[in-house]
Amino acid sequence: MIAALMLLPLAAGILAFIIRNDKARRALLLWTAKGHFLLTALMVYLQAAYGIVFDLHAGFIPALYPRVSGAVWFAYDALGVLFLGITSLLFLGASHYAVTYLAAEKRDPGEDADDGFIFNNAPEAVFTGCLLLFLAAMTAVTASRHMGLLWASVEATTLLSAPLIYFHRHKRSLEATWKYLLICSVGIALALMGNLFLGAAGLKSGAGLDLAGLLSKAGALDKPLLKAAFLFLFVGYGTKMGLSPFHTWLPDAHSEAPAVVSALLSGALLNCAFLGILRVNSVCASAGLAAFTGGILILFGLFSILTAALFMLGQRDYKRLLAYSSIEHMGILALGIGLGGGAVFGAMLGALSHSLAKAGLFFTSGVVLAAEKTKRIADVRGLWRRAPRTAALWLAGFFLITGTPPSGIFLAKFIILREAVALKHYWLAGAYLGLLAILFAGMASVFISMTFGEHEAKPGEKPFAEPSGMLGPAAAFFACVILAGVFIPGWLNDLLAAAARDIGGKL
Amino acid sequence: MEIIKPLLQCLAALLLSPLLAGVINRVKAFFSGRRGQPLLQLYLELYKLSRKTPVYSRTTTWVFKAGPVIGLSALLAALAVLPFAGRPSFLTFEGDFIFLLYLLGLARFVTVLAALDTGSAFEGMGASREMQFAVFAEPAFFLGLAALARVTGQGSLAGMFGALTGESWRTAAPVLALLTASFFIVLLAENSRVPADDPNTHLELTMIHEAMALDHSGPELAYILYGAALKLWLFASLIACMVLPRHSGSWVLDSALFGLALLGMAAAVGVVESIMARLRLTKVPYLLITAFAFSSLALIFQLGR
Amino acid sequence: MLLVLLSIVILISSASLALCLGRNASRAQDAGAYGAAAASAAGLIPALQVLLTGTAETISFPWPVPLGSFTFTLDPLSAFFLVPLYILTGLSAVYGVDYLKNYAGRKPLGLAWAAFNILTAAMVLVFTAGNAVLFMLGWELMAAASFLLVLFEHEKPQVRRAAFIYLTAGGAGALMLLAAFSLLGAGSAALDFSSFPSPSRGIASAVFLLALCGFGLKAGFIPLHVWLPEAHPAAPSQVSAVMSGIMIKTGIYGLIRVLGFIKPWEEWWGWTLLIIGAVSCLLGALFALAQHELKRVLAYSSIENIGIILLALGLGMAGAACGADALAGLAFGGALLHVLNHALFKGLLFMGAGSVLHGAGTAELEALGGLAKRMPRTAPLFLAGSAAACALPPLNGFAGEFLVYLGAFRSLNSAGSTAIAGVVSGLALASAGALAAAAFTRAGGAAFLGEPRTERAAKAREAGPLMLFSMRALVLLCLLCGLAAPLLLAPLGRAVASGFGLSFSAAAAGAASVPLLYVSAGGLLLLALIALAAARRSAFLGVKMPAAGPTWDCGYAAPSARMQYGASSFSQPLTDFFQPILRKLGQYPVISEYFPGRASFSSEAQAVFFNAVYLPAAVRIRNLAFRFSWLQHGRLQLYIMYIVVTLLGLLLWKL
Amino acid sequence: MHTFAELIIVFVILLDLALAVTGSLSSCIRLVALQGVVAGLLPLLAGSGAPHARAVVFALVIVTLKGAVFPRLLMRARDKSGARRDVEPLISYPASILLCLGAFIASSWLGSRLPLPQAGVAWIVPASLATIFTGFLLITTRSKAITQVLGYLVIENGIYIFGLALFVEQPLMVELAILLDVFVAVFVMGIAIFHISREFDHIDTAELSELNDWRRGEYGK
Repeated sequence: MIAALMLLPLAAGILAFIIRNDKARRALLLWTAKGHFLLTALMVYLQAAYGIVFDLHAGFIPALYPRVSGAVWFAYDALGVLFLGITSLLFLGASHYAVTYLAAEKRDPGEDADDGFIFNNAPEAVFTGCLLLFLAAMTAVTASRHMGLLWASVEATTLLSAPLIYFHRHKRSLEATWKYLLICSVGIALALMGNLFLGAAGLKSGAGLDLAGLLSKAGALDKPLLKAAFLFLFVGYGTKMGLSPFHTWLPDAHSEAPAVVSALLSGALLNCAFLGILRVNSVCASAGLAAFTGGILILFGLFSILTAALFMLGQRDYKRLLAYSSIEHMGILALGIGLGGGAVFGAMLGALSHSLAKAGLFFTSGVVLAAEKTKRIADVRGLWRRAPRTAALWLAGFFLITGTPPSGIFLAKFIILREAVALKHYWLAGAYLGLLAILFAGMASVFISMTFGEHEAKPGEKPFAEPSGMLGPAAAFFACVILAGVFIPGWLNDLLAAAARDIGGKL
Repeated sequence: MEIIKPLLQCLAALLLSPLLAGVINRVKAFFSGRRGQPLLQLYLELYKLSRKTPVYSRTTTWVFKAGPVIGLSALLAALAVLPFAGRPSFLTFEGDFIFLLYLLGLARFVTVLAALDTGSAFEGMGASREMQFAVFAEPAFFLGLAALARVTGQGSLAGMFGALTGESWRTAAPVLALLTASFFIVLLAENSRVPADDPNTHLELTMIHEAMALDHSGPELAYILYGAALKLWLFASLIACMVLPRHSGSWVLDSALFGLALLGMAAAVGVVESIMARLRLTKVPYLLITAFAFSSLALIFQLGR
Repeated sequence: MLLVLLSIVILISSASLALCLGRNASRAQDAGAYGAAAASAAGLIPALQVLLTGTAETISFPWPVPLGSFTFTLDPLSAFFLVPLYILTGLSAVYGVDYLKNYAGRKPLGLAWAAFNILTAAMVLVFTAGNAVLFMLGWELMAAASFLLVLFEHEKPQVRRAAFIYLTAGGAGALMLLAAFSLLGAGSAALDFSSFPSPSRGIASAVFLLALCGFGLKAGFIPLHVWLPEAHPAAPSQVSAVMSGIMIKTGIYGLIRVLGFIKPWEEWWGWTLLIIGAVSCLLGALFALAQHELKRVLAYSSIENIGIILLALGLGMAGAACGADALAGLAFGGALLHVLNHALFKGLLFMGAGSVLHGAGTAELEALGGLAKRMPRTAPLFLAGSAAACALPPLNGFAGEFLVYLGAFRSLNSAGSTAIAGVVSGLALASAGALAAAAFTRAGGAAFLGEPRTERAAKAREAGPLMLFSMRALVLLCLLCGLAAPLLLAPLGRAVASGFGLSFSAAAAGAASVPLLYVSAGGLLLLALIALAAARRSAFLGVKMPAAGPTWDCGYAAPSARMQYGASSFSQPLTDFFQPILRKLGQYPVISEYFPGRASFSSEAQAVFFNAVYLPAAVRIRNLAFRFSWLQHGRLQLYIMYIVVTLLGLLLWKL
Repeated sequence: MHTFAELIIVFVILLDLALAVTGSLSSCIRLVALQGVVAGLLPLLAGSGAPHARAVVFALVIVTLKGAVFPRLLMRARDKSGARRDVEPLISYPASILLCLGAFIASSWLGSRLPLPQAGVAWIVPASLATIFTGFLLITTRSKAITQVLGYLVIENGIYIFGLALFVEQPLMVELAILLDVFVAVFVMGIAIFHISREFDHIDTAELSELNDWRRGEYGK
């Protein structure tokens, strides 16, 4: 089952490089996404209903190296399933969006609003292929039960997403790609160092690097080395996750990539990196270092929110604005994990809701970009007139992402706040609320000014036909977020709770 | 008999209130060495006006006509609350002076609206000033009543004045004196008397109450003049109740004394009008603030005791 | 109780219907308005029933959301807020049908109606929610729906600005409420109101302050009022009526609810409320006096009235802390009664202002005048509403304030600080009343009386029949509530008992019933006297035909509309006196020649608090953010340095 | 054998210092290559007894890559880009040296806090950390894209020292991981540099700062 999950996008990705026909390739993308989602759903169902646990021993790989016997390489616990579900769902939406988007780009690559040159887009085959391989890599991240494999998969996601960011092939996207590549590679190198420290911490007890071994022998791990391992892994994966001050690549990459890629980066990739931190965090928690890791997570979580607040005020580019909002939410998630207890559940709910809401917003931003041909906030006025449905979604997305109920994000923020208060971290709660207020104000002014008012027609502007294929996924995601705010079905609640338990939280 | 008494008191007020204006005019005439109008001049004027055919401006609407009617009614209703010689009238209840205060407010409200309905610069000016002074007069009046309530421990006007005895003057003389002064200033201002206003001129620099009635004629003007007389009666009787705390127990005697005191009040107003010059308009608020200061001082004294 | 839920269902379904029918304006209007009216009718029954019987009802369903449960509570306090809610929204909806006709085709009326009905449903939810998550759901839905309504005329930049301020204020307030509920429910598993444990003293004070600010941002007392005078004028008038009449009262309701969770009260809480209330009612009335736009006048008057309510609450709490139950009960009763009364007369006034806007196309006082002739049916209704707003007997505004006065005078005979509280509140009430009277005579006079100042005012047309119907109904209710105030005492007592405590209502009932009875008698007497005086006047006039002429202008025979006193000149003596507070901006002509040529004069009331406090603060925060913006300067080397330095720092610090 | 390994470690540290002061781009490339080769030999010498055959093969692969293939690729990239031949440091060389020394001190302190369970070879942790920080130094204080790749390779060397010295017997995934990492460094970044030089005519990263949020001069009003 797990093999199928990973091999399906892998094979499809390779196939995508070969297929010549655009339509066939798009269909391949769409059907792979659907197949992946179905498989995921089936697995969740089997796991939830019948308790069947799928795992993948590395038995079929020739025993080239001696290794710890019985180590499971890939398997799904609740946490992995949750993140797999998010990724798969997101990819399903993204594939629908991408098909419409690619067709539109093929017809008219469009020109850059600021510099006025025609985009020289990358070949569609490369884009689609990388997209599918990216999915495969993310699936591997969620499935990894081995820190080394996890690391390798995260590295693979970096490599595979770089060409996606570079889709438009112009100066700015190149700059963004370069920064993304270098900063994330540095991060990933640090994470590798962290893995080595982790291995060193377990050398004496023979814990190895697979999670089961680490967790079972957590008590015997070498504490100073474990701490060092955590710090390195935290900084390393934190870079990829976009925690401040390691977030610097994020606004650039998100603003320059096509909207669908931004959505996947923000909604899925950041979560994958987050998963890395969660894994090592749970090892540390089992080793009795919960206070140590919690403090760091809280500190950087709050700092990320602060950074986002500072940069969202007076932001000039709406895609960058969304990127900073992602930083904010990553900060909130880190805060939730750091607080522990009930807040972990909130963080899990937050991760789910944020991914959907942010992906929906990025999808919508893609349509806004198509309608207005600019990413500058000041140049978009009266979207309501030009593209009413887009504007409605844009506004809805704003309310959802800022945590206006009914929204899963609202519940997440509230639960985390409640835990902070219950733990008597009053200053923390106060700072958290103050920053949220600033963020709210910053976003509100942007969304109001973009959505409302009179639309000023630019010279040579044609009426804009809103593409349903691009708006549909956004609407569906928003609906899911709203639903998560008013009705959390039993199975989802159980899944979130189980995921929270995997990290060490309790309800 | 006990039911008749308030009726008689009100009747007295209704009949005697125009007399006060006559007394004031006679005192002023005496001071300036003139013979002056007859004492009953206002009665005559009221009679004359009630028989006149009014002239209405084409600008005006029903508001203009309703003003005097409602204004007079409010003052009449106020009589039902007003104690007479420290004795209750028809309506005596805890907080009745608030009701009284707001009835006066109603009268002012409709008068001002009626004035504005004419669209005249002069009447607008008068209305504007009326509202301005009210903003200062009302708190002063209110604080004074609060101090009085604190002195007497009573919640209604009749209760307060009924509880006010010579003993109170002995124990709380400064407070009561301050209050009397404050009320007297409010009386002068509210009844368009010198030094706040000059009822005899229509010069625009002084115009307050008089200006508001410039366009009214016939029965409406009669209503307004009669209302003004009632208002003077009202304030004067409050002060009279305060300075005349001794209750003999005999209703007739008390009432007679009270009537004399009212005439004395009118005479005092006349004296003030004769010996003082009108203040510059911009200074009038300060006069009222003085009243406010008196009232607050009284209250602070009383709260500190 | 079920009917209340039914009303929510009706509202939501009619909202979706209106949204779906959006293309057909008149059908969308019908769907929205009839839905709202039907919901009002359905909801009023249980609300009145609870008020009359005094029994609280609770319904609870599980809600698969963490910390949440569908717990609805309908106790007399909720019912006391629900009654004006249903009355006002129902009448506003009827009013809106005529009012919005002008906009058909130009504006998405389906959306407007959907937002209106959602707003109503959300307010019902707020008043009945028995669970913090449910409460916040209603609270934020209310904010979002009203935000959309404020943006009804979003083409105007000032409207967008107003909406931004409103949204931000709402967002900040909601965050504070979340904090307050977190503190309250820190020890309990669920966040049902009934399960909140009794907090420690320090926590209780923190909850009080958070709730004060959080709810205050909605209620709009000074200095948290900045959104109110911007947002209320921006919304369509029937929405302004609902926002001003009911929506800001959700803040009061919430505050009362939270106060119920954190007993016993500290005395300084009462004092805080008292002082904020006094400042709000004084400054609110003063600012109202300086405004140039009718709806802004009304908005500031709402601040004044919220101040009165808060003042009464504060007086009551200060009294309760000293054990003066009767005083506290009177003040609490006054506060609640004023909630009801304000909803009625302010709804009426906003509808009146809407009719002016509808008929003359503008609500700028200096552009109006003489509307009593052009809109003869609206004028008396508006002026009656003004009289009620000035708390003049026999209308309803007086009854509530009278109770507060009674409480204030009760306190005079107690010792020490309570007496001072009474004096302060009475004084604030009296002064604010005088200022409000000035503001309303000015507004009513400038708009309706005298000669029209502009062409538009001269061509104003009367409001539609449905608009008039709603306003008449409200006037009738104002008069009824004024005259029949003693009958309201029993339900009021139940509301006080459920909101504050049984001891207060019991103590106050005796103290209030007799005076209120007398007040009603006085009101009736007044009406009788008016009738008598009017009859007497007719008798005087007899068969004489009054003559008509120009206005007597002391001999000037050709008065023109430009010469009459305008709104600015009317208030000029007072606004000049209070210039240090009002800080009006203006240009005055300086006459330096013997024969001066053209001169111009202008004055502008500025939003003092916003310009003096909030704007500089916002600019400062933004500048601070910009100051740090070099951190994201685009240079890769430094980006990587952040990582290294942080890593090194962490290693050195944590190992 | 351990003495020999320790000598190599000292040599690696000396190479770090040399990197910090070298101004010529080609010398830099050579020094990095040399460091890679030396570090690559380390696992063969650090283990006890005869090295595993697999380890020998791996070491040879690494040595070939780092010693021969990468330098050649990087030299070609340097020639193609037509950039100036020095590294264009953003800070002076003495400052670089000082920072490098500071990194050593911090690393040795950290090393003392992190005792390895198998204290076979001394100074492994400090040397590897120091090398990592030197790599960072190259990335953050040199202006060219190519030096940033070099810096990345140096970081890689540092990790390699730590990893392979530690896991001689149980390499687990480490070798594959390092290969992957190196692959990133050279091939992907190489492609990126190729694109950069095509778009920007040269590979000075100062050009690559168009994407920013700096509101220069917009505050204080």
